[in-house]
Amino acid sequence: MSGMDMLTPAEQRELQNRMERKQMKDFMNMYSNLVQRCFNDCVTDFTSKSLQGKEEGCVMRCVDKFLKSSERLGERFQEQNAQMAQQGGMGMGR
Amino acid sequence: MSGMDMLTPAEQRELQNRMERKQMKDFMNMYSNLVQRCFNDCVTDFTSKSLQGKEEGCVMRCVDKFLKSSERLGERFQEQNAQMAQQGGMGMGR
Amino acid sequence: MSGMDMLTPAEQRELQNRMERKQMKDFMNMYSNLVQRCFNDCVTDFTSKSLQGKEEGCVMRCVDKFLKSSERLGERFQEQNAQMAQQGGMGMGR
Amino acid sequence: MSFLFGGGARPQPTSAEKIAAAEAEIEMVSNMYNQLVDTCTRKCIPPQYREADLNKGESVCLDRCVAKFFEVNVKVSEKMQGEAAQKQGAAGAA
Amino acid sequence: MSFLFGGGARPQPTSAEKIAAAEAEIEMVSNMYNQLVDTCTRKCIPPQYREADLNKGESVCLDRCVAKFFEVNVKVSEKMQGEAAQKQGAAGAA
Amino acid sequence: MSFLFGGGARPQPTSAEKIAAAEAEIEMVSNMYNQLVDTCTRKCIPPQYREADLNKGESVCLDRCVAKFFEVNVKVSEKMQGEAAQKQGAAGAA
Repeated sequence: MSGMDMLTPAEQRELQNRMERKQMKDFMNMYSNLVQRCFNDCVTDFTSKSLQGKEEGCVMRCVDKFLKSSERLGERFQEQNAQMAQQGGMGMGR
Repeated sequence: MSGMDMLTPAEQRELQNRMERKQMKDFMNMYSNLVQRCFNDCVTDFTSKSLQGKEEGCVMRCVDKFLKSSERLGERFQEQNAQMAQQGGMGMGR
Repeated sequence: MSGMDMLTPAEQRELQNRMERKQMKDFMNMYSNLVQRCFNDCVTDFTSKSLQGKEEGCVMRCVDKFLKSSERLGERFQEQNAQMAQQGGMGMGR
Repeated sequence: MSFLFGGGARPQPTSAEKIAAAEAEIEMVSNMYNQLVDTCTRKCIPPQYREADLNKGESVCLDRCVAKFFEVNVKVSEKMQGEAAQKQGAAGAA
Repeated sequence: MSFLFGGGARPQPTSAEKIAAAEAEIEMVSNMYNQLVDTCTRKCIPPQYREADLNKGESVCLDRCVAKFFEVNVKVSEKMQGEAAQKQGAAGAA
Repeated sequence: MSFLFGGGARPQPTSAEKIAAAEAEIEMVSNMYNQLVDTCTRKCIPPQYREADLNKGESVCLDRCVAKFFEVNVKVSEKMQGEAAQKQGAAGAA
């Protein structure tokens, strides 16, 4: 069904190496998006230079909620993806 | 006028290969920006899990309009670019 | 303290080459973000095709302010980074 | 993600081409997931973060958002493939 | 895009350097086009999508937006080159 | 940026791995700086640009924004490392 079926073991190893680098990069992107979003939504007071208790609480809940949300979205994404592959034939080539 | 004039045929081939990969990537980026924008602007109701007729119509018009808009912008962009090159001498180096 | 201490001179040269390409790319990204932001904030009238005096003034001040702001943020960033490194031991690995 | 653009089977691809194709496929799934996370959290998670857990309403909204996001992707990709086919047909007939 | 930053002619670049330079030039034009599309569609196309075609007002707005976007690019690049030249002059005199 | 994720010392990395690790570290600092610029200018610089210089209020806001941005990064990274450690502990015990 996918282009990956046709790879030799050596090709699969090379692909896996690249994917590991990609995962590292994806994790860093996820992390920095998370920080940026929670900072943006929770830190709005610049009359002092240290984080207020209220802001810190908001950031912590924001991180928790975002991670849970990503996890749930990941599960649904995989379900939908699998369902699509099974139905097949939505795209052009089949 | 451009750095490309000085390339040998072999260098041009290598550049062309890279450009083909870039085009593929650009197309994918364009596609996913298009989906994201039209989804964002048209899908606002999450009381049901399937797309409403009104939403689908909006998405289709959004895609049409965005493609026509990109095409027009591409034409104007090339005209301006050509005009700039002709006038020359706006930048530092010439 | 950092992974860079362990590089041989040849490895450092290779890293430096990559960093120079990265700097070029970073500069271009900075430039285009700057243009996009100042255009967005200052150019709002599309009843004529040439830049109004008021818009041009706004763009010039926007560029100035953004460059000064980035410079100041860069200084503070380096101070904080140095302070973090000194305190050490915030992360997991130490 | 082959349901999106189909897989134009080319005869005898080289090893580098096969790896690049598999990489592009993974890249595309991963881009789509990242956009889904970005879009659906903005649609379903209000930026106040009063609680660390997803509540019932947020969870249901996320699930529906995924379903609708896939549906929009399918519609848009069908539309674009239809238009590409039409253009190719017209070009072939000319 | 050589009108933006001029072309500092270096003597005898290697093949890899020439390709990289040509690639960077193309990359820059393509980035600028992508930003133009992003910016001008947001400025000129209201997010309701009542019709699939561009109407007269939208078309004219897009054309003017391109003209102004180029003008802003020229102004900003002139300003930054002026400042870079000034700094270099000051450094040379010191 | 080693304060963020710690440095898991692996024995005898190859030359390519060492360069990649150093590159990733630099990439991460640079990403964080870019996000800081983006976030803090939006928080502290109003989009009217009445003057080219940073005024007192803007300057102070930028300084505080950097301090808070680092604090949030430390808190978030501690939280994520804590959770990762907990998961690993649970996995080890199972």
